[in-house]
Amino acid sequence: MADRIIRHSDLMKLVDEVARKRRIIGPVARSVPECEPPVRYFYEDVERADQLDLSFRYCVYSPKRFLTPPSETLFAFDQDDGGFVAAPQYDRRPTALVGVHPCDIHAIRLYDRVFDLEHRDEHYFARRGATMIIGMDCPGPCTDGVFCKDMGANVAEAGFDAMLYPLGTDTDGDEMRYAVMFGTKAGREWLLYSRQSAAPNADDERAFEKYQADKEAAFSFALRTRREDLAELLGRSYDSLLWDATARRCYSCGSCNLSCPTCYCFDITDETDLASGSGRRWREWDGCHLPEFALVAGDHNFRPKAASRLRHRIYRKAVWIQERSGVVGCVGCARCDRACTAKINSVEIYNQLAEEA
Amino acid sequence: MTTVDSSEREARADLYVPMSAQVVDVQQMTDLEVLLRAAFDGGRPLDHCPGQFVQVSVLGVGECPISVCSSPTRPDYFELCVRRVGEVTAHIHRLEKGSVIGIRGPLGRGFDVAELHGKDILIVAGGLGIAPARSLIQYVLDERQQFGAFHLLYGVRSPAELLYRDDLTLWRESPDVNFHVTVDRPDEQWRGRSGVVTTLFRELPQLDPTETMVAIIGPPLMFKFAVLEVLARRIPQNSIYCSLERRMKCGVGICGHCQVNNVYACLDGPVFKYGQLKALREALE
Amino acid sequence: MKNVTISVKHITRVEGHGNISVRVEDGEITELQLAIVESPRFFESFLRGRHYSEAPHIACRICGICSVGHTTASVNAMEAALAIEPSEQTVKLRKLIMFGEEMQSHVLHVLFLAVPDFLGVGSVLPLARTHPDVVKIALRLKRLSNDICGAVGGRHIHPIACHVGGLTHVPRDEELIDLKRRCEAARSDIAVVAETYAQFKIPGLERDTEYVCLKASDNGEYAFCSGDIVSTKDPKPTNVADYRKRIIEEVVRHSAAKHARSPHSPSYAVGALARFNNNYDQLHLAAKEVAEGLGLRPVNCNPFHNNTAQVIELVHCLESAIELIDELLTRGLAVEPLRQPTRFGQGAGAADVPRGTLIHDYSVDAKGYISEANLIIPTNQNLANIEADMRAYVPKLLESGLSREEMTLQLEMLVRAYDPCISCATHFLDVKWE
Amino acid sequence: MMKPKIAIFSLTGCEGCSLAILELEDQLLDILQVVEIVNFREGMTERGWDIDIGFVDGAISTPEDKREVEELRKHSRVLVAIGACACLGGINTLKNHQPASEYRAYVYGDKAEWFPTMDAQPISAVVKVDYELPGCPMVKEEFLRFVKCMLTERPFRATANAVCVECKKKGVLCLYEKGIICLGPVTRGGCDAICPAYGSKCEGCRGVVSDEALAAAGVNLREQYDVPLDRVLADMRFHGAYQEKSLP
Ligand SMILES: Cc1cc2nc3c(=O)[nH]c(=O)nc-3n(C[C@H](O)[C@H](O)[C@H](O)COP(=O)(O)OP(=O)(O)OC[C@H]3O[C@@H](n4cnc5c(N)ncnc54)[C@H](O)[C@@H]3O)c2cc1C
Ligand code: SF4
Ligand code: SF4
Ligand code: SF4
Repeated sequence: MADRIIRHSDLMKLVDEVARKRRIIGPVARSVPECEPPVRYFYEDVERADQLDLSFRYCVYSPKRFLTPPSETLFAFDQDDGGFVAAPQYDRRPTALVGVHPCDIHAIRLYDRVFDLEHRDEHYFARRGATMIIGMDCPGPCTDGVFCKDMGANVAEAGFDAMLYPLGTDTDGDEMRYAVMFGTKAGREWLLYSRQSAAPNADDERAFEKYQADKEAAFSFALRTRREDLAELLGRSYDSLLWDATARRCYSCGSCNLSCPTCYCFDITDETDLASGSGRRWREWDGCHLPEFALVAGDHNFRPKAASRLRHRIYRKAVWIQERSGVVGCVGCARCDRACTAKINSVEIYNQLAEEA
Repeated sequence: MTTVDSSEREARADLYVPMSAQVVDVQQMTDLEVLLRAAFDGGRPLDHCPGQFVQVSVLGVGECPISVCSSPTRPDYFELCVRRVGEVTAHIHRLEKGSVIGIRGPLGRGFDVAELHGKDILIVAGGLGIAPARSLIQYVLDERQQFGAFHLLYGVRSPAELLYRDDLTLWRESPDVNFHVTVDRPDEQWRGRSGVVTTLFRELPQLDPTETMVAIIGPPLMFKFAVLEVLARRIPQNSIYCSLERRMKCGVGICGHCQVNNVYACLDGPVFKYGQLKALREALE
Repeated sequence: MKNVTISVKHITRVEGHGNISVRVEDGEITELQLAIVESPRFFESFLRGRHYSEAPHIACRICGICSVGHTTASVNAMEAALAIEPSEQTVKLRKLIMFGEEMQSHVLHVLFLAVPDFLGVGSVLPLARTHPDVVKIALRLKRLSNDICGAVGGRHIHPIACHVGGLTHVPRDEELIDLKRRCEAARSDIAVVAETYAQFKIPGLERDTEYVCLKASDNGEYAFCSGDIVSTKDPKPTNVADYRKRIIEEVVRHSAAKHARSPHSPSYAVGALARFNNNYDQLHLAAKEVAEGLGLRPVNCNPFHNNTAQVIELVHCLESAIELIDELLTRGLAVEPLRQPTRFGQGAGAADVPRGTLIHDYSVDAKGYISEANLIIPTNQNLANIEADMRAYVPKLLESGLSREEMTLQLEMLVRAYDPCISCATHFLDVKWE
Repeated sequence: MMKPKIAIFSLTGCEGCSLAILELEDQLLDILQVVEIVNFREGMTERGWDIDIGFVDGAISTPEDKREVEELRKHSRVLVAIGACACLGGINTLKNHQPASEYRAYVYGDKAEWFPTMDAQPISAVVKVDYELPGCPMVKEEFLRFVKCMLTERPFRATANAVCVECKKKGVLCLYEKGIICLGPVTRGGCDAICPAYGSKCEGCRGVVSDEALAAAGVNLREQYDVPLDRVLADMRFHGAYQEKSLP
């Protein structure tokens, strides 16, 4: 059962309303004449709803940079001979992420867990707490190569404030209508009392049911192994020759890590001003595929070879993160696969391992 | 009562902001190792467990994980033994009495002292491994009546690398510990034993496999050989402790650097049981 | 003074390595040279065999200071060779980046390299203490002009987005709005520069000189990005394709850079003063006002006034940039695909870069690889003229009874006034360690 | 602390790297507070020879360059190569792939003998270099970071990561998606991926990131892409990053 029904133009009005209080981040079309189709979508800051393009299929990168940015100051410090003062820095700008697909919502749910597993990372939660998430469901696979259904991430039941389901265009016009589900009180308050949205009638309910059924049919499995069996599969594959065979192509460029919505490893660095003793400590995205990720003083590298790093990433995504956090560690968005200029493909890896086994 | 303004409160609550501590004593132990004694302002104890570590900050340079090498039974201060190997450790070596450092922690999982109570204890330390071992050694000695027999084996490559020389004299003379030390490559002055640390196992009496707990702390190769000696004496895998070093940044199980297969050295360790490590293919490679 | 020898190894505050040597015996100049001692760089040679698309990115590496200028001349030439008609948006953005280029180069030259002479110090560094406001203005103006280049090309030194056939990037509206605001704010900075400059005593040296530059045929703009070759001695425009009719290059022994002459004069000058002298009518009104204030009128034949012309062009570029940004904001920008060659052949193209008319000439083979390249560099074109000026100046200096040091400084200033870019002119090194 | 004495020199190159220092407009005055510039021909008349840190841009391409850099080494406690030319030989090395007689005659005709030249080389081929700040031009932010490290007596480390890392951090659309063979995966980062960010492929101006990456490129370009290897090889030679005749 849908909670509300809303038309596109009304949704845009409501987003503009939100924009008065929050920064809006959502899919923006960028023209790329060399590509087919000649457009790619990116999550970007916008000022008005009409800058968004909610008809987007997928965004090249996930919205993770708005929750844990590529680089962020942890704290600023001042020091003199007598000691130091450190002031942690938090970004609490009210924000709304609009148009987040189920896979990325799952990834954010993972972050919500891992940044608060044994220790709570206030820098993440400062942003997260100030962020409203308006999801956008996918009626079908957004692009080739995704395996979100395998990872159970093509549907999101929670992790959003409100979720939009594009039911299709009106019978009388050409305007998109969305069914809406509330995920939180904030989402409910945003929509419920606005005159722009309506309670669903019987037709709407039927349309929503049909939407769900069509969606179910539109997604297929890409892996030969069920997600539940990946742990077992990988358990048997630690010594497979596939790691070396595949990794001879690996540049160790880290594109897979950095474009992955569930990767959250980081490095920490200090920086001081030229003249004074003040400065800052900041963190930035890191990745387990990068050559020096496990390097320590004395030049010992605990994962010196691309093959060991590739294996580590795959195990982490498929098994280890979930073991620890209880939330699936890969959402099947295939961004890693698309980002890899060596065309190393995780679906292929899983399937080849399954074949070997 | 002092009032704490909001930014200070935030700083205290923040995972990444170090607390300031004062260096109250500095002792250059060898060319490479310095022993710092530090204390928090107002005498607050570190409240650690033997085997735990802290993240030491030199602001503007960086942070690095260092084991606490003194025992929590001596709560007025805590000690750090730091080998100069790189950027942060080089700056730690420049600290003087009165310098202020940043401390986060205690972090990680140390030795389960409750489990050790009432048991015979064997500690095998190689090289810099004596640093984390020392907090346990001191603990056992300070709480001597809680433990059964106490054996301590320590090996280094050359006499010049011996750490805690004052302690060594103390331990050698103490009736509380059966202490043996060896060097791989003796020099002219060296009067003690020579050979790798595993040769010291000959000095041990028969160990009771059900009543003995073992801690082996040192470089991976030494660990491998020592563990064989211990297993040969039928000590169960879960009675053997060791400590892992990995690259660490956050120290609290988020940044990913110290992961060893599916465990985090900073959170699930650095002290592990051998039984647990055995399953970790990356741990002993 | 009857016998004087002046030898300056590595003239400072010019781009690249150049030496001056003058010998006067019995009041007669027996030797006078501006030797260009940079390493020869062979760009023309190694452009051959490279893909046509690389030409601007290779050519810009001739010189860090005028890399935008080389890029522009290079794309012009290559598009002529490949019969590519750039889009209107491309043309406008290229104009904008060239305004940035002219401004940054002139700021650098007038305020960092030349002004210390007028204030009697060795570099801009001591000025940071004595004239901090001037230095701050200089830095601000330089930053602004670099940022104009950056917004279009990605960076000022070796711009990235400028390619044969168009640009791979367009500035965002917010960037343009911000630049415009800063340009407007810079008006007062430039006014200070002009006022400061007005106080300097410009040495007097008038010598009948031919001034060569581009002149826009089409829309009558003050020419930087395109145009025909004209001169004060021969105002009839010559198409750039026929540049060899107007510019005759030859190799001389004391210079890794070639020298040039025209059909009308054994030497000629290019650069800001040349453009001022030929294109005065097209100057922005605001720039004309400043010219009046500084007392400069075409045709002026004092080479030291090249600096004055640069100050005037600074105003012109700033005002024109503001107008152009408005235009761009109104029409809106979007990334366009690079336009593709419609043939492979030979073509020449030019730009009037800060130091003068720069011509690139390429031939491209049927597979798209460069088979011939010829580059005519402004500094090369000026070298013979600088020597001629020195020849005229030395007797005057001797008459005025200056010390050897003062005479040396005057000659260095003369060379610097041309703002020679010796890297561009090509190289060969002569190092003596005193 | 004493102000370190800094000198900036140019050999065969475009002097863009020296200029890049002047383009640190916002920090220039601060830098001048903490260092003393004793020799910088492009910007000043004074010349001093007691040098703590000597920066050199440009490649070695004449016997004179070689002599000069040897002198510089003697006078500088720390010698730093700045820019692709000094670190890799740079664009100048393009001529190395042609016979000398040919490239000389093409520019100077029968007068070629007047102008001595030799194959272009990075300065590390002639003298010991303490640090390298590659790039065409040098990345001025990296220069600033380097100066800070020197002032605070910290070792300077260049990133071991490929350009792709910074490209992804910036959220740039990978050029491979446009069918362009970008050199990012084999090139040392530190440039903030400025070329991909402005829509152009990485030209490799910071040098090859590692032998492993290079080996992977060899495999991928042969097995995964349908591209003429000569073209890629030519690209990799653009800044002298890779001089071999074929890919590994
Ligand atoms: C749990 C634990 C306890 C340790 N206890 C001690 C001790 O008691 N005494 C001692 O001298 N050393 C100890 N080490 C090792 C010590 O942390 C490293 O020698 C130190 O981090 C090197 O830092 P650096 O900046 O001097 O070296 P650099 O090579 O300059 O390293 C730069 C950064 O890399 C990381 N790094 C490099 N090596 C290591 C490493 N081995 N472990 C973790 N991170 C590393 C750090 O983040 C460091 O800041 C311990 C390490 C761990 C993990
Ligand atoms: S993106 Fe591909 S080439 Fe790059 S590190 Fe990941 S697996 Fe390796
Ligand atoms: S591992 Fe790959 S498919 Fe899985 S979430 Fe990350 S980018 Fe997406
Ligand atoms: S554009 Fe180039 S640098 Fe950026 S990710 Fe792609 S290959 Fe790497």
